[in-house]
Amino acid sequence: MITIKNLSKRWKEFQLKDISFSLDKEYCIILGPSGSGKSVLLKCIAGILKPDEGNIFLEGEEITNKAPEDRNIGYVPQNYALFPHLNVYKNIAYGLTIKKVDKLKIERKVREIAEFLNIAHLLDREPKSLSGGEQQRVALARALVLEPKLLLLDEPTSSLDISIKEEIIKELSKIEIAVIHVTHDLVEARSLAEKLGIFIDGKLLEFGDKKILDKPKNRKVAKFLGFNVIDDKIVSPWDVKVELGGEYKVLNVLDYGYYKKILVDYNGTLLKIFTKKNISIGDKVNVYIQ
Amino acid sequence: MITIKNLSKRWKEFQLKDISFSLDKEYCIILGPSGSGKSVLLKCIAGILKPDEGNIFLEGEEITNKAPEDRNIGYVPQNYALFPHLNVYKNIAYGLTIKKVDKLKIERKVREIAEFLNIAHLLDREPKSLSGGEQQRVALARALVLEPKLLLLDEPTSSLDISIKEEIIKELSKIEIAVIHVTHDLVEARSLAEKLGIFIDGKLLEFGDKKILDKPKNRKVAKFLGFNVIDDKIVSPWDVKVELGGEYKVLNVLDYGYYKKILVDYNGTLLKIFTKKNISIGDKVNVYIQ
Amino acid sequence: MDKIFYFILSITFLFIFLPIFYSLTNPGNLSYLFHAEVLEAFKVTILAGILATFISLLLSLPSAYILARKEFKFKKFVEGILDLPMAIPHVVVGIMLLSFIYGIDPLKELVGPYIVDNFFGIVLVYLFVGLPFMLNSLKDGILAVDEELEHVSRTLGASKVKTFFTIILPLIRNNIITGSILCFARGISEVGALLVIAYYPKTVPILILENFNNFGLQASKPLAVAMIILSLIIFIILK
Amino acid sequence: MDKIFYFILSITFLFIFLPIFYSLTNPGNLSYLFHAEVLEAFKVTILAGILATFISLLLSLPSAYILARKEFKFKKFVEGILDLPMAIPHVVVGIMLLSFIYGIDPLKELVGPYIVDNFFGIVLVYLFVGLPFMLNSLKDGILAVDEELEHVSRTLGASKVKTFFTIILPLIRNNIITGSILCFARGISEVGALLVIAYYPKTVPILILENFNNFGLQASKPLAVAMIILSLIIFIILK
Repeated sequence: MITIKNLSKRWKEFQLKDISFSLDKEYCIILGPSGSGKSVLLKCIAGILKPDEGNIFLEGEEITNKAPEDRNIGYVPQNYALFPHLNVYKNIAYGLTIKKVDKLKIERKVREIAEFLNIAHLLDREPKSLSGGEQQRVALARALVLEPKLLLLDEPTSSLDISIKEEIIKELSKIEIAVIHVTHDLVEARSLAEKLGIFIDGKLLEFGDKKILDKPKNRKVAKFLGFNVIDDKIVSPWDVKVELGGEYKVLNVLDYGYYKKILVDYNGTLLKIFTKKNISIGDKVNVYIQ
Repeated sequence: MITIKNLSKRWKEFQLKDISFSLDKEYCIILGPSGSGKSVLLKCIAGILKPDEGNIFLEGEEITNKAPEDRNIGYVPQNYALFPHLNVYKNIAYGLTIKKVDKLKIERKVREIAEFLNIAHLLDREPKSLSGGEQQRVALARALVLEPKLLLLDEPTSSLDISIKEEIIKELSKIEIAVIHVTHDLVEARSLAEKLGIFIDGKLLEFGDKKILDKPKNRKVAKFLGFNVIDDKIVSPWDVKVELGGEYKVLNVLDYGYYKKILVDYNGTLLKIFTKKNISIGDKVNVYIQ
Repeated sequence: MDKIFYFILSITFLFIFLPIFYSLTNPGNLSYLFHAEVLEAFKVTILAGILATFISLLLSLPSAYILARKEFKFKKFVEGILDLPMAIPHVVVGIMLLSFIYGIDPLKELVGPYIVDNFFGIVLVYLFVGLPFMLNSLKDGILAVDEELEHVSRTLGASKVKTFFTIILPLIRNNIITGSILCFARGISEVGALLVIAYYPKTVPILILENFNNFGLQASKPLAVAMIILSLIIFIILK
Repeated sequence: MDKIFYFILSITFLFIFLPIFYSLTNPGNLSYLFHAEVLEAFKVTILAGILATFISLLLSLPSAYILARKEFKFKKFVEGILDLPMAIPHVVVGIMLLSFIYGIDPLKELVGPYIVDNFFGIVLVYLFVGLPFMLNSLKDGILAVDEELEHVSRTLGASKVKTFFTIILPLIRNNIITGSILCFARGISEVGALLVIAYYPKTVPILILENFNNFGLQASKPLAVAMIILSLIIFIILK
């Protein structure tokens, strides 16, 4: 179990403000806009940055000031950070070698984790010859082989193509230890979250289960999730009905194939509506907010 | 009107193979996977690269070997390429200044185009102080102010956040000259295309109106667009019905909020299905292909 | 670990800093700096430096553009040769230039009289040793200019030449300044090659050496301090 | 435009290439290279170069790590000072080091006897002028190593020291080689500072200068060519 208490940190242009939450052996997604400093949270938990204030407990023990090498927390940064001078096998074995584990045992464990993540065929390759998705799996394997108490993932799919991204999400869903995974990707959040936190401007505005995504209470969160905020009410774009003919002007239409996202000038506010109707830019429409 | 005839070009690791198409005053989207060399096509049309074979005609006149400065074709590269030593006004005015247009006329034209693209308030700013979306508008203005016969856009929204992307799509939909816009983004294609070409591995596999997106005939194109190809038939993921209980295993579930994308092991092929049902990884299902 | 590393950094720093600091605070008799021979040496050094830097700039601008933008056979070889003057020992540069000019008859008749113990000999040496610094600085600058800027400029109606002057030149302004300073500084500190080619007219480093040989350490100090200060000024501009 | 630019590049290339090429093809009497004094000069030059490079590496590894990874007050100033030896004229370096050592009494007694006309005086000069090249090369190397690699290594159980040796050192291997070569090459080409501090034991550039002064151009050619070839070898390894 990991518990974060009143964590604050300023680092470069980012900051964390009074973050508190607690987590069992769950898959926790921290969702927030890109560039909002979610990585700083992970770096504090990993021990790479020292918090300005607050405490971190791992399985009951305070680890706030422990060196990263004494925490047994897995960390996978956004760029994977594979060691370029070591092949895939040696990358995965790195932590075990440092711990002077017996060679045969290293070999067995590396093969096991490589098979679990479908990279057994890559063990002799150099990191730079791997695709983004393969690199991500190797970085995961390198962290998981040490059986960490907690795994930290920093935007693990942000630089991957959509189909590779889906495969990585599949691999991640197999992990059974506690995970904190920061991302700005809603699909990732919906697909993986057992616990979910929403992080905006350095604050953890909501924390709980993933229903938050469908029924946000906080207005900042609602806006970030793409909801309309009209007369202080939070309205999903699916809950606005639209009809051709009326007084409101359609400013923009994005065609997502199965449905369209239309943006309507509703008495000066921009109203987002999802619809399957055939509406074009410049049309006049009527809207019904439910 | 622009006509491309049997254009071929090898450049770096990319190549164009025998591309032919013709375009009126239309908005044409060339859609293809990222990194497939679509930019090479634009560079040939702009005159930056010389084709190995083939001809290019603009309004009846052959321009294949003309210098870029004599073509009057607007070009907006992927990174916008604003001149960093000139402010926004001077960036937009650059082409007119080169042509030694009268100062007052330059001033009038720059203000006109800046208002058209909602960047009139940015004219005194330096390019590096602008956001990505603002830079994109300035780059558009700089090209459009010369009233080119054709505008070339290279992945104009690929590095923008989703909401800025939607705004840029809105601006682009206002352009009324001939446009060739290359992208790998399906929403962009659906939202803007009057004509549409599909570009895979250096070849233009389909060219026509945007119905191609819903009814692809070529199997490579279908795969790129996310369709299933089963027993040589092209099937939309919406046209596969799924039910809990059955013999096929669910390998992955991506939760897009309004619907789920599920991947099913269907006799060894990976079947993509869109559904609103609540299905999880590992479930066994039955599928009905329509 | 950090403490030991900081300690070694301090030693390294003091090793460089203390001699410089000591020299600056013990400059000897500074009034010597106003002797006619000193002023003359400074004039020769600086004029030769400026002339060599100017020629170097004229040669390097087009050369750097080609090296940065074009591919051609043996490009690596050409770039290697152009870097060589940085690697050849200073005295050897002198011997090399001298034996080349005096070894080829038409060259000997044409430029020979203007080299040995001549102002233009100094310029020649400065140019030879300073050119790679200018060239590399400009090349780095042009490489850092996104080629798409040139492409866009062309599609906006500017010719190649126009694009070079309106886009490239303003964008590599800092590299031109850096390159000029490096080229100038490398030139005026040269002594080995000048001992071979042009002892006269005396440059400042030659005069320092002469004073040291004839009158000892104390006599050469004020000039050395003046040169350190000149280097410092150049250096501060550069940073 | 391209044609004119290519033409100027050719001139620039020939200006550097022809003297080098001419010297290499007209080396004079090469048997002189096997005289005892020549072999002795090469021995002194190379040994002093290796020793200075080695000390420079030991000082630079920790210093470069701190400069690349840590922020501290006056860091810019420290970096500026550490670059200075590249900007100070060669003769002035000699005057400066000499007046520093002889100006401070305990230093004079301690190291004074080992400096003037002494092998260790040569090493001192080589170290002073070569250090910035080593330091900058290593600093560039460490800066190019993504800091996240160190972070990950720590979370995988490696201490700071362990991470330095298992991640940083192997990744900057090429920079260590480049830095060593640059430092060595800068050292062995020095002549100005040696004329002040240590004329004896004679290094190769000093011997070339002596031969030129006593016996003229022809006598100094073979040694000059040998040094060019040595520089070329160093240079080719470097590329």
